[in-house]
Amino acid sequence: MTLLIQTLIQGISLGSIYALIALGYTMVYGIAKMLNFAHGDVIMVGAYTIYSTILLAHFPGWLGVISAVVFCGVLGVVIEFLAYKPLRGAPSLNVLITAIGVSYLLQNMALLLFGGNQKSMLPDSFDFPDVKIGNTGITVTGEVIFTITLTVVLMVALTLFINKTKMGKAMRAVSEDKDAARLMGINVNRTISVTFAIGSILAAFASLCYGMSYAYIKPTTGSMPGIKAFTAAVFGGIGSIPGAMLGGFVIGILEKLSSAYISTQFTDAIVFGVLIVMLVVRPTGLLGKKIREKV
Amino acid sequence: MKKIFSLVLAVLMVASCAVAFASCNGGSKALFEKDPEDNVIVKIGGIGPLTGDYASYGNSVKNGAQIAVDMLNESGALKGIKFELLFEDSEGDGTKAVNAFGKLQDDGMNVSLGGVLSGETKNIVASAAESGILVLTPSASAKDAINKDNAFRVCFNDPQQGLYAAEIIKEKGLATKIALFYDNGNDYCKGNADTFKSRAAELGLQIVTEQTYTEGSNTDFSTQITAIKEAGAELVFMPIYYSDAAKFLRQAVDTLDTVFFGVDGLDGLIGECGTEHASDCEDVILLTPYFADSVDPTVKSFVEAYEEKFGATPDQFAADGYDAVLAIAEAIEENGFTPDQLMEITAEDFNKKMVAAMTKITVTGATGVMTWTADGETDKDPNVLQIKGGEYVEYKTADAE
Amino acid sequence: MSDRKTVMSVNGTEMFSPPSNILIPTRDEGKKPVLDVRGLGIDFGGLRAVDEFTITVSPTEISGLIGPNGAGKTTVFNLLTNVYKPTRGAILLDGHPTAGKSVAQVNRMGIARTFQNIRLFDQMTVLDNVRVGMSNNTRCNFAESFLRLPGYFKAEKRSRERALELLSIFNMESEAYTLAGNLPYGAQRRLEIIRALATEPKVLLLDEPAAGMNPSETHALMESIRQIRDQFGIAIVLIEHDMNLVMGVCEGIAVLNFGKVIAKGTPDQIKNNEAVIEAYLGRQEKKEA
Amino acid sequence: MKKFLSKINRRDALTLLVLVGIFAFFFIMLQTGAASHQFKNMIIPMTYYILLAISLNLMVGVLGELSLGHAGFMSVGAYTGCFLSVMLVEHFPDLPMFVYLPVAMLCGGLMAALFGVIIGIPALRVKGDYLAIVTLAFCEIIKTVIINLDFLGGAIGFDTDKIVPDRNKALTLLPYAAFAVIVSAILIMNLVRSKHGRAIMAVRDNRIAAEACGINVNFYKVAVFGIAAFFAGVAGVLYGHNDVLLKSSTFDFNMSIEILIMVVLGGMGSNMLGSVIAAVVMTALPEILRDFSDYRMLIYSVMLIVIMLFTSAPALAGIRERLSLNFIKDAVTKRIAAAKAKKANKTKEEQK
Repeated sequence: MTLLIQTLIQGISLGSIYALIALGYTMVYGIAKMLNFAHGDVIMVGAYTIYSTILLAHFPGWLGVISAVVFCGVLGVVIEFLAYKPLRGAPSLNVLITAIGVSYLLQNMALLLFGGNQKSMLPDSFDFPDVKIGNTGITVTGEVIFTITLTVVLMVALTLFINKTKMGKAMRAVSEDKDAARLMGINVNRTISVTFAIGSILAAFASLCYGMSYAYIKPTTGSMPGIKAFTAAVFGGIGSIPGAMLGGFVIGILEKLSSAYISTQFTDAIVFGVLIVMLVVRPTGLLGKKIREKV
Repeated sequence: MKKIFSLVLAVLMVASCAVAFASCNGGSKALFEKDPEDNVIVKIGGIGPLTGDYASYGNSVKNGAQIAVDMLNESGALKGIKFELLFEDSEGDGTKAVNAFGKLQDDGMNVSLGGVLSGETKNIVASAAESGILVLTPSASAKDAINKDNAFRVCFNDPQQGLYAAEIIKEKGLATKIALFYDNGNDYCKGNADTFKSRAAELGLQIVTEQTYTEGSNTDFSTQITAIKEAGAELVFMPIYYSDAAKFLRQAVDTLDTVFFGVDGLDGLIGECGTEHASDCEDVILLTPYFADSVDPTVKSFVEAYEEKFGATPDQFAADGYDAVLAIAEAIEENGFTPDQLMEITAEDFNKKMVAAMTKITVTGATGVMTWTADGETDKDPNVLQIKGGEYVEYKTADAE
Repeated sequence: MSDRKTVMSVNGTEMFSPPSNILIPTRDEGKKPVLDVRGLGIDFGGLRAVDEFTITVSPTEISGLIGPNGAGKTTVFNLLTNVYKPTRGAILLDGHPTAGKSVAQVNRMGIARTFQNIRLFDQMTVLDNVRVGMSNNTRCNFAESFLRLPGYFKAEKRSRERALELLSIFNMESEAYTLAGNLPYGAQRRLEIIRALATEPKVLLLDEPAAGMNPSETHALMESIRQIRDQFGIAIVLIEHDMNLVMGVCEGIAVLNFGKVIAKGTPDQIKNNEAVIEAYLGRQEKKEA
Repeated sequence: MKKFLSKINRRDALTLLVLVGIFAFFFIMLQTGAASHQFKNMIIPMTYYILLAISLNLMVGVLGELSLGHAGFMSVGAYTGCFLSVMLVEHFPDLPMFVYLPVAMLCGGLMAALFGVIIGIPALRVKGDYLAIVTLAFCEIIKTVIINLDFLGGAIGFDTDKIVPDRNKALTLLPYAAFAVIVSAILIMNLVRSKHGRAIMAVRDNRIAAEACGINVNFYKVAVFGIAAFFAGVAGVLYGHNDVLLKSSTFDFNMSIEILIMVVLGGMGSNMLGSVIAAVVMTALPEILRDFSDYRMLIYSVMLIVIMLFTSAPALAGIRERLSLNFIKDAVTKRIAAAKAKKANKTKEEQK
């Protein structure tokens, strides 16, 4: 029982990180209808920004995090402007390849700037005290609590933003029908830019959580969480924001459960196997819109 | 539009073929070239992952080898002979490593440093068999990575270390209940773990749990840690690289109060944990022929030069790269090649003589005093070290203290 | 319309009671209906999108399906082609039930259709579009295709010739090698019909064939529709809003409103049917009030 | 000859011509010893990448289903074929290569095709980007499973060293590789230009209309997965025989992406020439860039982005048109169309 609860908590924590990243994938997909494969590498950029501001330039912690958030947000907009905007209207696969090019570019730039050795991302001052729950023998690390709390706060904020603000409404409108939104006087380009910025900002927060839990970063740090989060976004139904959150948690918990109870060797195979089965049963993900083709 | 692009591509293709074609007609007749000061240049060709997931290993080897080349050239140990290091990126992929090997051959490589990883080295060794060029890999540890006569290695092979580790644990009475923890998708880790397992069984050590991870899931070890705790292990044997070990320890030290025991992949752990997480690696025991804090003069001068040039402490890979170059220089000296001889020698002769010299030489390098057997394996003593207060010290059992 | 008289049909099928108001052109007298639809219905959620839809179509009849927007006309076509699985009722094609068959199988049984929003294979040539329609009538297995055995050349030659022949009937052979997506609108509509004909159907369903056409084009289309019936000897069911076309070409008409057939009959009968006028124009009293 | 040529599509003829040209060039370079070592080592990889690109184009360009798991099929083929070859070589040391290598290719291809069909079945329900994820997931599963199969070498890798003698491996393998690639290309192009190929493209362009034309969409989807996987498997066998060590981690997502880049750059669709050329160029490009040492991959990624922007940005259509000698293209298309129309008229008249 202790093991189960411990595993679940770990799964939620891992799932939180996936969910934060998956939100970026899903929002961009919902609005720009493209798979932004460079999104995983934005996490890596965020991590290196935190690393260089806090550990190299000795900024105070909060300032380092803010600068990472700002830098990632700007980076997201810049990438969109330089690499994706010119391709609006081009076949989606071509945009996908460009995104992969951007991903390579970010990785190799980080490699040139910081070298291939992994770096410890945060100073020890970022350690939070562990919490022991009664006499159950369950220990929850401070990082896990922080990660889950941050994720919940961000998700609530995002949900409010999307449902309550004018820009949020514009985003929903653009994702429904770009042309109709344009006719209604919505600035589509700006809306897409904002979406990229928000996705990247979430990625920056994800990189903070990642660094707190796993400490070490290197130029390829973003790719595997990126793919897992992408999987999570699809699992939940790509384009659906609650879906991405749910998908992230499900994948995280699934991963932890299968490695705890079945096999650490086959964890990936099990997670991906469940994904395939799930997609066969529900071809548009857990919360994805069922698209009925009009004949 | 497709057609246009095809056109552009076609032009590129012709250009690429032309480049490939041109590069083969450029070489001069002699095996060696001379620099403006009339020194004969021996070109050492290294290959390793300089980009991608394993970039740190490749860069370490490259830098270590560069230090050796610089030192040899400065000291003028070999009269009239200078060394040049050529290093190509393999991205950690066997096929690309073979391409890189071809590129180095075209650039007039005289001795090969093989590859950094085992898989790529095996491909390079197969590719090198045709010309018979001496291949001395710094760090490819898989048993059959050097399965040809002209291939040697600086590091231990995987089975050797697993074997030693089991014996030392038994000998020093470190533990009887052991947990294994390693990267199941990595040949180095798997090779070590496998021999450790069989040797441990022979010695009556009990493996209580075997926890693995893969490259794709090497960030979150919480389930493995929980399982090790549940199994009641007294010692965790982790034949993994320091980068993963640092991550593992970061998560494990709070939960596990076991002994942590590793092999030479753990060297570099102190630097990895840095000042931020120095306590993570406290008391870790490792089996390694090299450690950066050694008082040995060879090691000291290497570490100093490396730190000065690259601003980082050299790890095991760097030391292996350094030693490989030293061994090559030693082999040239063993043959007593003079610059004039070198300018006349044929490639075939040179390669044969270099390979033959390998089993005769003794090299004192950063990883110890080495000799080689005909099957390419090195013979050197591992040190049993423990990390204490952010430094490596020789391991002493509690009784000895 | 003088070549046709209205008769009560005597239906030999024992499964169903004979319908009371089938219109059979003189030339089809004594022949069994090619399409026999009984009590067809489908629910979307709680909504009865189509209910109690019953018609019969004789082998060379041109019939029309009309009704206000949202009446369920296209849904009927989707039911006839098994795109939607009917909740109730049965469809008999030449006496064979189509229940449980896939869309493709229904096509092979003999029902071909066009689409309200044109669905061509845009990236393929006009000729290839037609040849796709002929897929099931072209004998050429995988081995023959992979290895270009004699069977392949024979099949290719036959299908090319047949496709060109079909195109030439509609004066489109000069466009044979144009990409379908690049055709003008009217030509795309025509191509859809040709492609449907290429599947060698017994019943051709045309979904708003005249949509977006000007009066002269519509007139030409009317001629084509008759020509198709005469030349191919098949039954045609069309959905259309253009009353000139419907009244001009159809021999029998069914009027659909809110998923139910409110009237059936000859064009003249439909023109004067109170219920139809009401459905289209609203209740007379209201209008006067 | 003229009659023969008239029976094959002009584009296919050009593709074949280019393929034969490429292989002739390779062969001459190897035979005369004119090839640089680097180039020599790239030859076999180029051939299997050509095959991979063509087969992926069949799936992505002709069927219109995005696959991110092509490397998975390749690994199935590689492991099956190499396992068989190793067995054959061990038990029948005298068996000549022209017996066991084709057998290995065939079996590797068939096993991959089997997996292709298995993964094609979810494709019946799952569409678009969701399907891309299914293929990716499948590729990851294969990778994980093979790592844990000890008889296939597990993490240490499967040793294929003894199958092909080391000496001049490229020259030894080239005839087999050339044969495999040319035959595969012919088979694939033949398929595309048949009624089956038209049916497959119809599924791509408009699934609903294809169904309404009596085409069994499900059958064709599964069939194309099987066929494309077969050829990917054959390419995998070539890969395994050229390398000396098979590691399942090689066949990952990144490798699938590499192949996809070739297909997209070469232009998707029924014309395979683009895929062939892109495969050669994209295999050579990182090698040519070696002279930039540390900046190599950076330059590669920038080039990739710039090429994509240049070839597909709608805003640059005008510039592309001006640069691309479009008038020649137009003239050629018009002439072809005119010739065909004339021929069509003639047949019509003959019939009359």
